[in-house]
Amino acid sequence: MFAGLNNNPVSFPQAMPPDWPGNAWWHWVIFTVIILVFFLGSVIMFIYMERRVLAKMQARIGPNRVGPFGLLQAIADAVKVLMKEMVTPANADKIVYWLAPAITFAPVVMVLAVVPFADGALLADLNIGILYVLAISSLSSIGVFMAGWSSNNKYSLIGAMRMVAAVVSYEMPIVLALASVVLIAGSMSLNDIVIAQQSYPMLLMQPLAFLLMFIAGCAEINRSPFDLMEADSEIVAGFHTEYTGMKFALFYLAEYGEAVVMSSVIATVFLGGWQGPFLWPWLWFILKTFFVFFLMIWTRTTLPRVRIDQLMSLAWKFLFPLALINLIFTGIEVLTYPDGIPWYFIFANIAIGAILVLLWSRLYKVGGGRIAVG
Amino acid sequence: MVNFLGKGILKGMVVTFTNLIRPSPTTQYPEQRLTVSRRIRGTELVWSKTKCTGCATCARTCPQGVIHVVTHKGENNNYAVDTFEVDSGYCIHCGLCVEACPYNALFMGYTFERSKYRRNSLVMSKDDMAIEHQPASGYFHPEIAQTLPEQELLVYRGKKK
Amino acid sequence: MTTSLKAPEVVKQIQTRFPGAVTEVTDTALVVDSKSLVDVMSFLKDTAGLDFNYMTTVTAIDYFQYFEVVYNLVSMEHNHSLTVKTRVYGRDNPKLPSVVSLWRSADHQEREIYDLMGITFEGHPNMKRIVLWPEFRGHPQRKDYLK
Amino acid sequence: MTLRTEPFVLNMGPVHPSTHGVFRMRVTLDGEVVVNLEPVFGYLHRGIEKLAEERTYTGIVPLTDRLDYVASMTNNLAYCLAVEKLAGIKVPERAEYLRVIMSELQRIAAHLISIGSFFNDCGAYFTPFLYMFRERERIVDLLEMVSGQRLLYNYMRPGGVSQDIPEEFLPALKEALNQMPKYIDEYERLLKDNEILYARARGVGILPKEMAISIGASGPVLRGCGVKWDIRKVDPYSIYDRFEFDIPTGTQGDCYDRYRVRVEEMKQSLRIIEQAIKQIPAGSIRSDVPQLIRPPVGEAYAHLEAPTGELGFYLVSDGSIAPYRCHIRAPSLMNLTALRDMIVGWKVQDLILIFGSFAITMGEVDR
Repeated sequence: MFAGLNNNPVSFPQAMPPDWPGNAWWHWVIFTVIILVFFLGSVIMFIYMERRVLAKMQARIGPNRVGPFGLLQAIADAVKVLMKEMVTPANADKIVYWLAPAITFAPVVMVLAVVPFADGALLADLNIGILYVLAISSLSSIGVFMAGWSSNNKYSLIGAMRMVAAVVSYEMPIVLALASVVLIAGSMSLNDIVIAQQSYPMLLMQPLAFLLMFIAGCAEINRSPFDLMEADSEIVAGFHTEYTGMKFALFYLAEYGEAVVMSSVIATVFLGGWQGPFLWPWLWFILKTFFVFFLMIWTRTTLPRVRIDQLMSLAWKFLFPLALINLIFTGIEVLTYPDGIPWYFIFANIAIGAILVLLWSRLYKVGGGRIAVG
Repeated sequence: MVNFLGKGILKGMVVTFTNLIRPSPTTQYPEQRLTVSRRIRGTELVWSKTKCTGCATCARTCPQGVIHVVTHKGENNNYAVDTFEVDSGYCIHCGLCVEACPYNALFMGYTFERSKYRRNSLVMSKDDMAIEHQPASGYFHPEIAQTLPEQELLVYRGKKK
Repeated sequence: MTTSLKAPEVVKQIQTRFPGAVTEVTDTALVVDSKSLVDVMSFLKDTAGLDFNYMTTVTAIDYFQYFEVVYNLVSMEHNHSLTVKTRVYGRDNPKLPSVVSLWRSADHQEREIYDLMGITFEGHPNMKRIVLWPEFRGHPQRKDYLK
Repeated sequence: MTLRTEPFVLNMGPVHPSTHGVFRMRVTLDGEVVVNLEPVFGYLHRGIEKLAEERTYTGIVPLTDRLDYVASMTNNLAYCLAVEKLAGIKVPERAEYLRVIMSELQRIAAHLISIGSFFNDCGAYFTPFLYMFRERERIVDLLEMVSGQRLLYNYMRPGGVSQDIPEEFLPALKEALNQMPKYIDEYERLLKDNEILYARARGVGILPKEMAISIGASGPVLRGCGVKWDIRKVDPYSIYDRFEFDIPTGTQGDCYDRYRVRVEEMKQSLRIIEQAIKQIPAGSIRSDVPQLIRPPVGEAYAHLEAPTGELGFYLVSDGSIAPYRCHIRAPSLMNLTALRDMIVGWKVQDLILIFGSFAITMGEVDR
């Protein structure tokens, strides 16, 4: 059924085989189901993993009461939250308030349409896959802004404003970091990018792009240390302060869904997606996704939150120039070796990354930032 | 060593990772219990009927004024205690009454789990506090403290003492 | 060791500048007439050799006939301290000059005295109740409150 | 075209995740920038000063526990010092040492909470906070062993301490002292050099030296500004003149300096305890004090270096069994005087951070 599942050695880069069933109606149905199952399953597992790993890192134990090892904790929470009363603030903009969770949630699932679980095992093999990911994933910020605005709460508004500012700024480094990968792979289709990583993952060839993508990705999906929009110690719960019950659950789901999506995109683009020895391809993909998410949990445990102006300056003064320079270097490499970059450029790229980070560390100033108030 | 942006962050991340591997000091409360201090000032007072003379020193010492003592003249020209009540809802467990009791008739409780459904059932009568029914703590009573098990300390966790 | 200055010696210095300002002297404390309070205080703060630049406490005591307001002054430079008292008579609307202009540490404490004792400090920038709510009637720290 | 904007008022608290209790700040914001701030106190006002006028001198000790509830031992000690000064009570040698050990242990425990909640206000999602609670647990265990409770110890009495330490206390304390430096080291590695913490806390919320003295700031807030003023050194109460320790000071008085001062103070406290364990004599722990103390008519002001700053008790006696007036100089309240000056011009996030760096406890501010 799936020609690619045999994991045959493929030439580089290669379009889908002619018998790929991408146009058959049952393909759409099956993959919609697979994506939904994968999405919900990994969200539940992500919530569980986040709570357990976070707890262990914080010298606690974490949820261990519901089910074996507390595995069913997320489900128990979901049941609880669904039974809650739905409260709509009196002065809220009702329609927008009700629409916001759905608008936040829907784009998150949509991104997974182009992420391959195995060779050729994806819903739609778009040849503009990366562009699609970038375009759709930033849509959910509209929902967040609607939520913040319509709740008629000052904390929500501050959180939503921060969110929009962050997403707009961090699109730029993400695009540039992914562009350098696209240059090397020679295709925007995620499946082709994975195939291009057959001999070594893109992480080795583009270490700096991975770093930038990881940092910017954390900011894009508002994970710590960039979780300004729901900074719990400052603005209570940010944009979803006024949400309860089912609507809150959707936001929660969307938040972790974004983490799933971002982890799977990073795993696909930089860690070689479903490529890997011995195990099934889909298992490799899932393992890599969880590994990326583990890195996110790890940073969340360790780091304090940055300030909003520092968030901006990090994007524009640190990530953006580095991504641009990295893109230029990659372009030169690709132009010099149009038939594939030799493996020893791995070391060159790591060196370039290290030198750039060291250089920018000198230029980048931290601290201070008082604004004179008249 | 070269200084670069993120060095401190990496150092911190090593610390959190070591904690991921290290066993946690948490105790799972209802199943696992730590032995509390021998001098714990537990839930409410424990009262010894035989030792109490009804002098009401405890009632005068209590900063909250929650001890209520009523006596009448007994056979041997002493006080016979009619009522000895403590409103444990107002008790702050400061232990000053135990400290003040000249006849060693008052003790702090050794347990620490107590809750009631009604507020007036928090008022403890003589029988509720009788030393025959309640374990007493070693607060200001070294002779009781010797009989109690030693407190489990976090500093000795995972170590042979 | 913070030495507490002998009040009579300080009084001698004050008397030369402000005769009649000090009404009563004990070993460690001096009582200043409330009219010349700010003058004496700024003298204590700015005179070389005294330099009371740090005020630890302001508090008030209700003696029924009068309120006694106690200022505890410390000099960080010379490491000595002095207690200055002043008295304000009358229970209806007692008034005292504020020393916030000299030491900002009096800010919250004078508000607290106003709140709980009912002494108004004139010249205080923000003379409002601090721990009780604005609609509260009465001043609970007074001895005759609830009597 | 200019965009027409207007500031808006945000009530932070009294129920807010990081106001350290029930504190309210009426903040006027221009976007993210704070343009005005008005602190509102009093949500935890219990009238302890008034309550003290109706209790016996010994009966006030449990009340003082409830001032700065993360540092009960030092509160007890400050009050007992005032009563002893008022009534002229001598304290036995062993009790003095026990008092020093307990109050220094308490200082470490309180600083651990201060630093932990400061990091929590930075947004370091509970990690440092829980690490520090783990170490505080070790200390609280010891204090529980001595006093029987874990938060409100009620251990000191006028004229000494309530009970002698059990025999298993000193070995456990030595074990804890062995372990503490390792853990303090761990916190240093965790966040001391963190770039994000630098960016957030360095140069943020600067309290100038002159203003700090003028507002009567004390404790780590004052020492963070570079003023070497520690009651333990400048006016040694109890037996602090027998110990060797340094006063750590900051340089410019920003949030980072206040955090550093607290960490260094913990190390100094460990030094004091080590010396005290070596010197502690045997003997009685409480001088012969009557049940109902009747001090002579007079007044006394005693102060000490509590974890938050200079905690003072001003007692006036009329010769009866209860004080005529008991005034408490709360360091947290004094430290908050310059809150507006320090916060205006910073952003909402800095507001939380600067406020957190004071490490106030509302029980002490409102009393």
